[in-house]
Amino acid sequence: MAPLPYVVARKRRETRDVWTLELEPVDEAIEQIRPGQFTMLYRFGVGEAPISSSGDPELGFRLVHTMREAGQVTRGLCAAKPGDLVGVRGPFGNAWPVDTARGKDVVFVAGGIGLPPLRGAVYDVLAHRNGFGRVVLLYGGRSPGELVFRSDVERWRSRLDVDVEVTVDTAGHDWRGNVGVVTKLIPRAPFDPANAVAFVVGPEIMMRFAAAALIERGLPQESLWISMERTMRCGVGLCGHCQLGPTLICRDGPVYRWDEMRPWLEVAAL
Amino acid sequence: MAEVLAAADLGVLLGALRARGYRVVGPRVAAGVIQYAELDDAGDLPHGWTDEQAPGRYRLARRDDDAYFGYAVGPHSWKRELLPPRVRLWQASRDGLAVEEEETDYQPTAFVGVRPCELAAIAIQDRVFLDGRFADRDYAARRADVFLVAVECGSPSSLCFCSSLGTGPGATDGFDLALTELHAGEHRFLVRSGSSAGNAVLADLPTRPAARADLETAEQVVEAAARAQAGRFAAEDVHDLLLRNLESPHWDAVAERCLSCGNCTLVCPTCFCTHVEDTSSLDGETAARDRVWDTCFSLRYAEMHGGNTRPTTRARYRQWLTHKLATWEDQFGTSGCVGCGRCIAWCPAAIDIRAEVAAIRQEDAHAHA
Amino acid sequence: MTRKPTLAVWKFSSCDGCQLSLLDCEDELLAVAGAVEIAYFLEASSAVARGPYDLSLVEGSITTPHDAERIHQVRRVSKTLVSIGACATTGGIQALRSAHRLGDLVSAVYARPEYISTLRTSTAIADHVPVDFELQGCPIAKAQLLEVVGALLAGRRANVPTYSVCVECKRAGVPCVLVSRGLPCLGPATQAGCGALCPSYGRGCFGCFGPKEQASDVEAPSLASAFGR
Amino acid sequence: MTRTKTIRTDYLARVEGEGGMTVRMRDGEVTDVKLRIYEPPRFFEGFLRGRDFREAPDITARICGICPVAYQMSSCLAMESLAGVEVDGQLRALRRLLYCGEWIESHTLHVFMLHAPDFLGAASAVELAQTNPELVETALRLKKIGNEVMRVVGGREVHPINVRVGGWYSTPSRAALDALVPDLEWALEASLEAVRVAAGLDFPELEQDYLFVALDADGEYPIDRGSALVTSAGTAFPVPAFLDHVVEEHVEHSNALHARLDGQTYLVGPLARYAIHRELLSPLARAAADEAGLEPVVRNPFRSIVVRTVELVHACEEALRLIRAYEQPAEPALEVVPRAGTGHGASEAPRGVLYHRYRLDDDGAILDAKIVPPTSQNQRMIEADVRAFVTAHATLPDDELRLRCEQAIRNYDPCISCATHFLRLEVDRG
Ligand SMILES: Cc1cc2nc3c(=O)[nH]c(=O)nc-3n(C[C@H](O)[C@H](O)[C@H](O)COP(=O)(O)OP(=O)(O)OC[C@H]3O[C@@H](n4cnc5c(N)ncnc54)[C@H](O)[C@@H]3O)c2cc1C
Ligand code: SF4
Ligand code: SF4
Ligand code: SF4
Repeated sequence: MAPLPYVVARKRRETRDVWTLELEPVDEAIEQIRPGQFTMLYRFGVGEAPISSSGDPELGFRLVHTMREAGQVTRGLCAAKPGDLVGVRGPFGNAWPVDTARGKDVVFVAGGIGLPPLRGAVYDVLAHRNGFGRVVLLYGGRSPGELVFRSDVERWRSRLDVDVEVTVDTAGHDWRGNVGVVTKLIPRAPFDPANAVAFVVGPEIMMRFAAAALIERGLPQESLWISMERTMRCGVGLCGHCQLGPTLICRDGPVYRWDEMRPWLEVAAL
Repeated sequence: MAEVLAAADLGVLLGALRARGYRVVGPRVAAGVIQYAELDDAGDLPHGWTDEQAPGRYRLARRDDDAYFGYAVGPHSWKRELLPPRVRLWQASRDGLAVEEEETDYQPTAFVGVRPCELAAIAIQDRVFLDGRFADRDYAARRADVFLVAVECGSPSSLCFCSSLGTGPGATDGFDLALTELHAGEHRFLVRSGSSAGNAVLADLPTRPAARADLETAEQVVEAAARAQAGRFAAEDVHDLLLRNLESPHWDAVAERCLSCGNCTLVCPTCFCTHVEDTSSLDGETAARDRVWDTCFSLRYAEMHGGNTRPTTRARYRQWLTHKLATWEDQFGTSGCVGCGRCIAWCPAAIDIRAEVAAIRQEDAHAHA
Repeated sequence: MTRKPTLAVWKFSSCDGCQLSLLDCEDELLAVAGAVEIAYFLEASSAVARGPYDLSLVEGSITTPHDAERIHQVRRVSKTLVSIGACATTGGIQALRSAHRLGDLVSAVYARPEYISTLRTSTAIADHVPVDFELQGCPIAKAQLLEVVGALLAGRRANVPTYSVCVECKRAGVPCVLVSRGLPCLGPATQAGCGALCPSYGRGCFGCFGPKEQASDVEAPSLASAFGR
Repeated sequence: MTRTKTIRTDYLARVEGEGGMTVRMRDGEVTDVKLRIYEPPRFFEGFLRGRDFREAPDITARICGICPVAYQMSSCLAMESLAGVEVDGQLRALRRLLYCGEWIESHTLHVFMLHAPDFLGAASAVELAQTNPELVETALRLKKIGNEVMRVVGGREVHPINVRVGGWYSTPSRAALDALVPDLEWALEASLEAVRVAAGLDFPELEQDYLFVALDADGEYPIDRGSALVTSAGTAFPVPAFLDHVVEEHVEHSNALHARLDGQTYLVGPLARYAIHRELLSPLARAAADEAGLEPVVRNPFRSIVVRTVELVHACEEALRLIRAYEQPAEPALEVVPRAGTGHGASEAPRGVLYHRYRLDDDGAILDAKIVPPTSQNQRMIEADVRAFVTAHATLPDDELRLRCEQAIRNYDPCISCATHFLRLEVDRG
C-alpha cells in the first residue's frame, strides 16, 4: 500500500520536542480515522512511523497527529513546515471502545506522550457528555515542560463536569500542582470503580502500575483498556514486527482490554 | 479421476505448461543442492539424486534408481517465488510526493515438484497475505497465476515430520495437478487433477486411465513415507505446552547453542517477516521503498525508540519457536509449521526444533508430576 | 541554493582500499561530487579546502603517537565523523599484531628498528574520539558507503544492517556451504554487507565485515539542514 | 654567505598512502632529497608468522587496496613453488585475466585521475570533469571495466575473495566472461585513444640513465608471474635469488625501506617492463607505441604516463585474448600439500616487481615472511629523479618547482601503503 500525499495545513509546538501537525489530503483522502487508530506517516526520503490520531473525530478528513522527536523519521516529520507534503497510509488498528463506557464513569489515565492517542476519545466523550457518568482525566508528565495540550487540559479543567488532575515527576518552585507519578492520583480520583471504564496510555511500565491501582480500587479487568506499542514496518499485520504473543498489535490492537494483554506483559522480553 | 503418465513423457507435461504461457520452475541440481530454478526440460530435474539430511547437515547422494523426485526438500522454498527476498514496493518523486507503485504484471508460473508440506506452507502464507483485512498487493499478484504441480512424497528425509502435522506425505487438495512417482514395474506417474486448470493440462497429456494396481501402488508409496516418520513429533498439545512454559530454563539452554543467525526463519517456507528499506537518491529528488526478508533473530528486529524488546538470544529463540508452533495458531488459525525439517537441516548449530520441544515437554512433565 | 555540505576523507594506518571504494563508485562519483563539495581528499585531489567539514570519512587505525594526536584535530574540524573500514572500526588486520610482541614485529620488518615510532597497538578511531557512525568491512562495500552518505544528506537512518551474513546468503539463495559442504564459515557471527560473497563463490565467510550486531547505533546528526532541505 | 633553501611538501596528494618530500639546496646545488613516508608501519611480515600458508593471499591483499591482486598472486606463487605445484592452463589464464583487470583499473586510476591533472593543470579528476568531461567519463568507464573483470573473476575489486593457493574457490562460466567482451572491446578502443592523448601532453625535460629491472616471463609480457629477473644491463637471476641481489635498508627519514640491486639504484615498473620487453607487447599496443612515436627505451620519467597507456592497451587486448580462449576448468584448484622449506614468488604489480618469500614448517605454518614491494625498490630512484630535476631546473619559482617535484614523484604511481612495510615533498633551498 502506497502513501497518499497530505499537506501540512497547520503546525503547533507542544513542548520542546513534541509537535502537532494538521494534515489535509492533497487529493484522495484515507478513510475517516477514529480515536485510538493510527496512521503510518511518511517523510519523503526518510521513512515511516506509526502515529496515533490525536484529533477531534468531528474534524472529518483533516488528520491531527502529535508526535515526539524520537528518531530520524519523527524528527523529519516534526521539521515539516506548513505547505510541505507528507505521506499517509491508514487508518490502521482498532479504536477506543468509547461506546462500552456509555452510562458509566470514564477515567482517562495518560502518561507523557500518552495523552495524544487519548485526546480524540476525550473529545468524543465530551461531545456526548450526557451519555456518560463522571469524566476523570489523570495526566502525568516527567516535568511541567513535558506536558502537552496544555490549553486543552486547562479548558477541560475549567469545566465543572470534568475532573482533571495533572502531576509531574519533578518540578521547580513555580509549579503549584501535584508532584509524583500519575498512578498516585488513582486512589483518590472521583469515580465509581464498579461502574466505570478506564482508558490508559503511557509507557508499558506506567500502564502496568496504573492498571494495578485501578484494579486495586475495584475496577473490573474487563473495564480497563490500554494502547500498546511495538516497532511497526507495515501497519497491516504482514511484516511480523509488532507481534506480542498471540497478537499482532497493528492488526488486533493497538487498543486491548487489560485482561487480554496482561499475561503477555508479565513475561519479560516476549 | 486418476491417470497414468509414463515417466518418459514427463517432458510433455513441462512442454504443455510452457505452451500455456507458464514459466516453469522446479527442482534441479546446482551448487551441490537441489534448488528451485527455471526448468528447460525434464532432463533438468534431479533424476537419480537424493538428499541425505541430518541436523546441520545436507548432502546430495546418488540413488540406485532414476527417480525424478526421489529426494525430500532442498534449501529453497516456494516463498522465494511468492514472497521474494527483495521487492520494490514503490518509488516517489519529491515533487508533489507523487508515489508510483511498482508494476505487478507477473508472468504466470508453474511450480513443479511442490511437496505436500509445501502446499500446506503456501496455504498458510495465503492466509497471512490474502485473507486478512489488508491483502498484500504484490503477493496477490504473484499468487494469482500460479499453477501448482504437486508431487507426493516417497523419500522423506530423517528430518521430515509432516505426518505428525497432517500436512503430508500425501497431497489431498490445494494443487492443480498432483503426481505420485511409481517405480514398481514401469517407471510412471499417477496424475490427479485438483482444478479446472489442472483438468485442461491433463487433457493435453498422453496418459492412460489409472488401473487399480496403479492406485494401490501410489497409496503404498505414501503410506510407507508416513510410516517412516511415525512418532517424530507430538503436535497435539504443543500450543499449550509452549505457552505455559514461557519462562522455562530450557530457553537459556538453547540460547547457549543458538547463534541468532536467522537461517531457520529464512529457510522456513512459512516465515514471512519483512523489513522495509526507505532509500533516497543522492540529489534528494527521488525516494523508494523496498521490502526485504527479515528475521526475528536479528537484534534490530525488536528495536524501538527507547529500548529493545527482545535483547537476548533466549528471547529471540523463544519468539521463533512459540510463534511457529503456538501463537501462529492464535494469529492465523493454523500452525506455522508444516514439518518440512528445513530449519533443522540448515541450522549451522544443528538445533532441532523437535528435540527442543521434547526437552520442554520433559521438563514440563517433571514440573507437573 | 544553500551551500553544499563539505566532505573530507582522512587516512590513518590502512591499505587505502576503503577510500578507493569511493573512487570505485564510477557510476555515482560525479553525483556525489554534485551533492557534496569534496573539500579534502588527498588521494584524489591536491586542492585542499579548509575545515570545518560537514562530513568526515576516516579510514585507517591509530598506530603512532602522532596519529593519536592527529585524530583529535580531525574530530575538531568535523561535524559528523564516520569511520570506514575494519582498520578504522576495529583496528584492522594490523591489529593482528597486538597478539605478537611489538619488539619482535619491528625487528622482523625493519633492520633499524630504532627509527620507528609506533604505538603498541593498532586501535579503532572510536577508541580515541567520539564517532557518529561506524561502517564496517574490509574493504567497505561501496554501496553501503553511498548509502551512508545519502542517508546523512537526507536525514534518514542508513540502511546498513547489523545482522548476520547468513541473512544475505539466504536472500541470495546461496546454498549454505557449512551445511551442504562442511566448510567452516564465519557467516553466522559476521555482519552482513558483502552480499554473502564468499559462500556464493563456494568458500566459507572469513569475517571481512567484522562481528555482527556490534555497530554503534548512534544517530549521526542530519546534514539535511546543511543541504537546504 | 651561503644561501640555503628548502622546498617541502608535507602531504603528497594523489598518491596512494601518506608521504612527503624535502629538497634542500645550498647555493643552487641540491644537497639532499628525501621522500618521507609517514604511512605508519603495519608489520605485515611480523604477524604473518604462525599463520597457515593458505591465509597468505587474504592477509597480504590487505597490504594494499590498490593492487591486492599483485599480493595475492605473488604469495600464491611462493606457496605453490614451495609445494612443487604449478598452476597452469585455464586456471593460470584466469589469474592473468584477474591481473589484467587490476592493471586496467590501477593504470586508469593513475593515468587519468592521479597523474593527468598534473599535465592539465587541475587539482583532481572531479575538477577535470568541469573542463574535460569526456576524458573523465572515459576514465570512469575504463576503470569500471577493470573493476568488473576483477569482480567477475575475483569476487570483488578490492581484496578479491576468490583467489586461493592452488587456484580458485570457483571458476567463472564461459558465459560470465563472454559478457565482459563488449566492454573490453570498448576499453581497447578507449585505451588506444588514451595513448594518443597522453603522447600529446607537454613533458618537462629530464633524461635519466636508468637501470631497468623487470620479470622475465618466458616469452610473455610479464604480468602474473615470472621465473627470473632481467636488467637493462643484460644481467639476469632467478626469482629465488632475489634477495641475494636486492638489499633493503632502513633509512631514518622514512617508514619505508630503500632497496638497491647489487649496490645500485634501479627502477621497476612500466618504464622498465617497456624497455626490456617492448617486443612482447600485444600487436595493438606495439602499434600504438610506434604511432605515438615512443622510442624503444623511454628515459624521461614524465613520459611514463604514455607507457602506462600503452600497457593499458596491452592489458585490454590480453584480457580479450584470454577470454576468447577460455574453457571452464573441471576443478577450480589444484591440491597444494605444504612442506617445510622456503618458497619464492614474484609478479608484476602495476607499479613493478613484487617479491614474496615465505618459510614454512611441515604443517604449513608460516615461520618467516619477506615482502619487497615495488615502491620501496623505486624509492631511491624517485629521489634521484627529483634531485636531477631540481638540479636542472633550479631557477624555477618555488611553487612551480614544488609542483614539478610532486609530479616527478607521481610519475612512479608510488603506492605508499605497500611501501610500508614506505612519502612527503620538501624542497629545502635553505
Ligand atoms: C500504534 C502506535 C502509535 C503511536 N503513536 C504515537 C504518537 O501519537 N505520537 C508519538 O510521538 N509516537 C507515537 N508512536 C511511537 C512512534 O511510532 C515512534 O516514536 C517512532 O516510530 C520513532 O520512529 P523514528 O523513525 O522517528 O525513530 P527511529 O530512529 O527510527 O527509532 C525507532 C526505532 O526503530 C529502530 N529502527 C529504525 N530504523 C531502523 C532500521 N533501518 N533498521 C533497524 N532498526 C531501525 C531503531 O532501533 C529505533 O530504536 C506510536 C507507535 C505505535 C506503534
Ligand atoms: S518450522 Fe521448520 S519444519 Fe516447520 S515448516 Fe518451518 S522450516 Fe519446516
Ligand atoms: S536456531 Fe539455528 S538457524 Fe536458527 S537462529 Fe539459532 S543457530 Fe541460527
Ligand atoms: S554459507 Fe555461511 S553465511 Fe551462508 S548461511 Fe551458511 S553459515 Fe551462513
